[in-house]
Amino acid sequence: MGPEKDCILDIRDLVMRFGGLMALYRPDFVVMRGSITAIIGPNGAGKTTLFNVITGFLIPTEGLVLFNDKPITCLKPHQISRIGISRTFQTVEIFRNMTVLENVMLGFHGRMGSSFTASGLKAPWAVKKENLIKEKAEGILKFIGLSRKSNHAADSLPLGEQKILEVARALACEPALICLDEPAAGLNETESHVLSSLIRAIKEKGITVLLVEHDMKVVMDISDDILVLNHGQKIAQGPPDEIKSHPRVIEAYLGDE
Amino acid sequence: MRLSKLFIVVSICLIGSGWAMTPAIAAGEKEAYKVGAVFSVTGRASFLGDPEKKTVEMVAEEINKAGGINGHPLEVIVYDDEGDATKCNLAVKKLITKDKVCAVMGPSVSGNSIAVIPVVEENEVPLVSCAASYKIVTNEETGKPFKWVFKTPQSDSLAVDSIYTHMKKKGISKIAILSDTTGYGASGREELVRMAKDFGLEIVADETYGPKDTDMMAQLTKIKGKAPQAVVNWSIGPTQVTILRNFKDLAMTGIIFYQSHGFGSRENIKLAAGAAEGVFCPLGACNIAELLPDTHPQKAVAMQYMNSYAAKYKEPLSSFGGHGWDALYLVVDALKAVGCDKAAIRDHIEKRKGFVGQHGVFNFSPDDHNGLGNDAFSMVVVKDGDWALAD
Amino acid sequence: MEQISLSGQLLQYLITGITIGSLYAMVAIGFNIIYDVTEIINFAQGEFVALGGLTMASLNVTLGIPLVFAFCGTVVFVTLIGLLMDRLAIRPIRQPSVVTLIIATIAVSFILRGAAMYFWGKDPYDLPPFSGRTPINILGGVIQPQYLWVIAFLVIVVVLLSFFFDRTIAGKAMRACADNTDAASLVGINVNRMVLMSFALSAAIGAVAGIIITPISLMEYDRGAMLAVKGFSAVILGGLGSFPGAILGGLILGLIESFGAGLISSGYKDAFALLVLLGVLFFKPSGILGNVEISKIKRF
Amino acid sequence: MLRYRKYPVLIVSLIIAFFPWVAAHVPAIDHYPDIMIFAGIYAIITIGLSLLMGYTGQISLGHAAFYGIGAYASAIFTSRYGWNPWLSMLLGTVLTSLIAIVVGGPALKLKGHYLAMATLAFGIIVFIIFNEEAGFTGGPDGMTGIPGLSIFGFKLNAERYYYLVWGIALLVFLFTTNIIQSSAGRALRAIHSSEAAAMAMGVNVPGCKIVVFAYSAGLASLAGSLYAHYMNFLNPSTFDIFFGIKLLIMISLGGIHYIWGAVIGAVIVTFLSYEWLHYFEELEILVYGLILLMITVFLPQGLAGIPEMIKNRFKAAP
Repeated sequence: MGPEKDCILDIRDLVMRFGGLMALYRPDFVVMRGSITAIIGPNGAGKTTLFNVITGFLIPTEGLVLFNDKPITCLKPHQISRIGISRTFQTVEIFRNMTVLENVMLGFHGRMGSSFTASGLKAPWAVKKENLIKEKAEGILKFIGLSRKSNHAADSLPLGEQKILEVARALACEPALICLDEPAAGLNETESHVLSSLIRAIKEKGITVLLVEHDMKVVMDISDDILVLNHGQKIAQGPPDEIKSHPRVIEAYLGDE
Repeated sequence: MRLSKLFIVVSICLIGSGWAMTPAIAAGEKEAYKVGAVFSVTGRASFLGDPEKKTVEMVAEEINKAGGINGHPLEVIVYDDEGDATKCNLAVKKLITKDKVCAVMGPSVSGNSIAVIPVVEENEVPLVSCAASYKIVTNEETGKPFKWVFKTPQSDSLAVDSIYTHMKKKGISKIAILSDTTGYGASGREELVRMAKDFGLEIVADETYGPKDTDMMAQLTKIKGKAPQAVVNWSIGPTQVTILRNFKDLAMTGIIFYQSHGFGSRENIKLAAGAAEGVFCPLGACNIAELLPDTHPQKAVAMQYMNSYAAKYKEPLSSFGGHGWDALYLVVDALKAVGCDKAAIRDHIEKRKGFVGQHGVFNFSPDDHNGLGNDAFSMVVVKDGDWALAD
Repeated sequence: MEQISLSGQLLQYLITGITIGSLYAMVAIGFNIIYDVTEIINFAQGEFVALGGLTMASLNVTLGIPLVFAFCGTVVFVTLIGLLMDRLAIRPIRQPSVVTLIIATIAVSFILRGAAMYFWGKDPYDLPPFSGRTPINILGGVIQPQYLWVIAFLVIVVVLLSFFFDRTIAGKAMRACADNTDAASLVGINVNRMVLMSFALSAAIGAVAGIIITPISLMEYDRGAMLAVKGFSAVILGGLGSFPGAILGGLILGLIESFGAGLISSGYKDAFALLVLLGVLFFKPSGILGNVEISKIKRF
Repeated sequence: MLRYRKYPVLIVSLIIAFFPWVAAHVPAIDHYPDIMIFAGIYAIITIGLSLLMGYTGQISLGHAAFYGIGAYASAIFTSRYGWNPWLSMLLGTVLTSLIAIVVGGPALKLKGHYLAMATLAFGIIVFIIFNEEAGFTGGPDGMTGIPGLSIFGFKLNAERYYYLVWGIALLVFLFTTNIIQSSAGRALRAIHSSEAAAMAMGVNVPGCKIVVFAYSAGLASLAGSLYAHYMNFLNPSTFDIFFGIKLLIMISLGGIHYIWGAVIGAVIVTFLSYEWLHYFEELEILVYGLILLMITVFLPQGLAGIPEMIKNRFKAAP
């Protein structure tokens, strides 16, 4: 076993079955604190399923997910979010009925949202919290560079900015681990470049990043560690240079084409 | 900016609605006597309100054609409560405070009549209800009638009384009852259950069905299994016809079928397509005017009403229109005697004896604000597709 | 009078339940046809049934047109109403959501009910049964010939519909629309025309249901609301969008009502049916034969 | 959308406060305050319903049942057990909210048409119980003898009742608006937009839905109690499914995404059905249908959405 304190997420003996379909079969791995870890693999390899298990959207058939050495497999998604894992979605899931700023403000809900009664009565502490949330949300928008659009309707943004807004919202949960599901999908070259530097900046803030991505350029560029899945099983894990030349990875990708 | 806009909008609305509702006043006549009415012209209970409205409008026309009441034209204002208690409450209030009527007729349904008792008692306006429940004219706390409330329909207990008396005569002791889940069915059912003991009748089955149900085979089959000697059905609308057909299909021969007075329309006999033969039901005079002997006190008024209704509306009258007739003529009778003085109208009606109406001869008293006796119903039987007096 | 045995009673409940259930099933099929193509629950479906019965009464009884011609005339007339409904009320809606569409179809049902009251009045109408009123006795139970007609027409409708959906181009196109509207329009299917056709079809089925039930229960202008609620229950019970589900749901509903009224309490018979429905919704939300995966890709 | 607009609230409150005085001087509308009492009662329900349906995106066709449970709770506690009306009102509201939590738990897992059907079924079952349990509810004929309300020994007549109802409506309005403008309200709108994303952001989605459902049910119950003590009479047909649909009509006419709309819709539909549509007599239902259809086709955002629509029209114009 490596130094325990450096491991933020530990996946053990995980099995996920949908009826007769085996979506995940024991892809054991660990994510190091402060790293950028990428999960790659052909379509249907089980990447998003793995994300859904980690973030509590799916309950695994067998196995454990340990976050900071504590099992989280039985927690609900909102509880997992509150203990420090936040995520984005493969298909953009911004709140279209809100402004950009409100989207980010919602991210703070889990940690500092006030109750119905307190909100309804406009209790002084609720008002104070609300102002604090707004200040922090504006800070995050500045960090990701969307400040000038903070009062725009969220669904008026171009796709690239919507994806960045989703990242901003996930940051608002003040996570220790952020899971990004194909953040670069649908982005053009300039936009993915912006995204890459944004992910690096997030790492520099001390937040661990776990991402699923198809864009190999982005993956190879930013990752510290790469996990390769195929048919729900782990076929390789290692730093980018090693993965690039791994025979099973090449086989899996070519075989899939 | 926003403020001024709002005020403009609001004032336009107010002025607009004021304009639309300024009543046209006919000049050069004696002031009209205004009588209000709240009937369930549409909705669940339109079988009551619709003939009532048609009747009072026809009667008012006739009275005005004949020169009005002591020279005063009669103005009847009818509102539709659609069977809804809230609407009924508002309509009665409107009649009292806005239209300033001398008296109010209706409401058509018992529930709504009970609902507006507090309103007329507080405003001291006479109300002549067209609904049947005894609760309308009996304050359950004191056992006495409410001061300002009268009603023209026979209480359900009178109809039950006449059915049960008829059963005793036929030597029946084991019966089954059926009713629909509307207010009409439920209050009939309550009386049927309550009075059965007094007549020594055993109720072996007590079944209900919805007013829009398509079929009552299940209920009748259950009754068939209990083998009663007679069945009483208390409902209104198409179900009372459907149930007769189901009854016939199940070949429940040997069981005598009684319907409530709600069956009192020849249309029902026709719709039953033969299944109504031999069905008994208690009816008021206006349904069977031509069957009555010439000596019958109500023969004249009943014939006159029946003929003019058929002439004007080209449809057979239902017994419920008669309640409207009775209510309006009672009020007109009082107006003729005392004019538009609410308290005097109330006192006049309370003292009125021997008033010949469609549904009986009314004898009111301070203890009886309905004024009808056991003779208000005659038992009839369906014979060769028409009514016949039963023995 | 001869006593009726318990088995005779049970048989009678079964017969009654199946007959009424067949009616509910027919209304439910109407719901499903429109839902599959448009994802709209058409609360005016019950009005089609009432219109069918009333129109038939006018054509057959009042005008004396022979049964078969009056039948066809009625179906054509109600189908036209269905077409108009789509053109005038549903298609113009620009921002459909569940609530807007529920409101819109309720609005149409109000309009149809008001119009029916205007033309037919409030009295019930009768139709002579297709083949007399002599009841048939079987094992202590009684069957009106018209009951058999109700069941027969359910079978006919089902057979015709499966032929239509499996063998004709229009039917296949409609099924494609039901599976995936976007994909259907990509392969050149005129989705608007399919929506129109779905309204026509379910109006026609509603009219048939109205015609065959009127000789049993009479028909009046405001019968539709209750039938719509029962049909909607049957649809959800069986599984929204599933045709076998609609039939099964309708029959189950009819049987619960009939056995509930006969064996437990007639006042609570509707409540029993709805309690079973709630139970199914809570424990198997997609309905008895509904498909969870399909319900996920539907918008509503 | 999120600015706290003090002035409009103040102005409308003043209009409502002075309306009885104005109406008393205009003969044509001097009975309008009577109707406004009911409009106020309905507004209390529709405000909660707007939060549930417009903001959280959960359909309910069963709120007539909660309205009825509140009304009957008040009526039964006071007239059969002789409890204090205010206490009965409070107990009724708590009881109704508890029932809503029990029903909402499983029901709110459903979506769209399924949720609509579940709430509709619940509404019909409760209606049947009102009808059948005549021992408690008086059956279809209804129950009488429900006492009116009084404050410090002053009996509330119609005029005072007007101020009571609208005062409560104003408080409810402010409370609900505050919720919407805070993080809790944001969470509700998030649920409407994407449940998955809301969960991922730490929103307890099932919990929030149940709380809102219970809150709106409690408001309906409160309105029911106010109705019962004002009418001194109840019968089941007041609480049938048609009323549930009417509530739906109120909020969509007013504009489902605006709390303002809920109030406007309640007032307009109340006047339509109790006053203005009388002129059409038999054809009332047809006119109702036409109005509704016009709204869904031409004003999908409802009346409260008109300003927004005009703004967008101007923006769209070159």
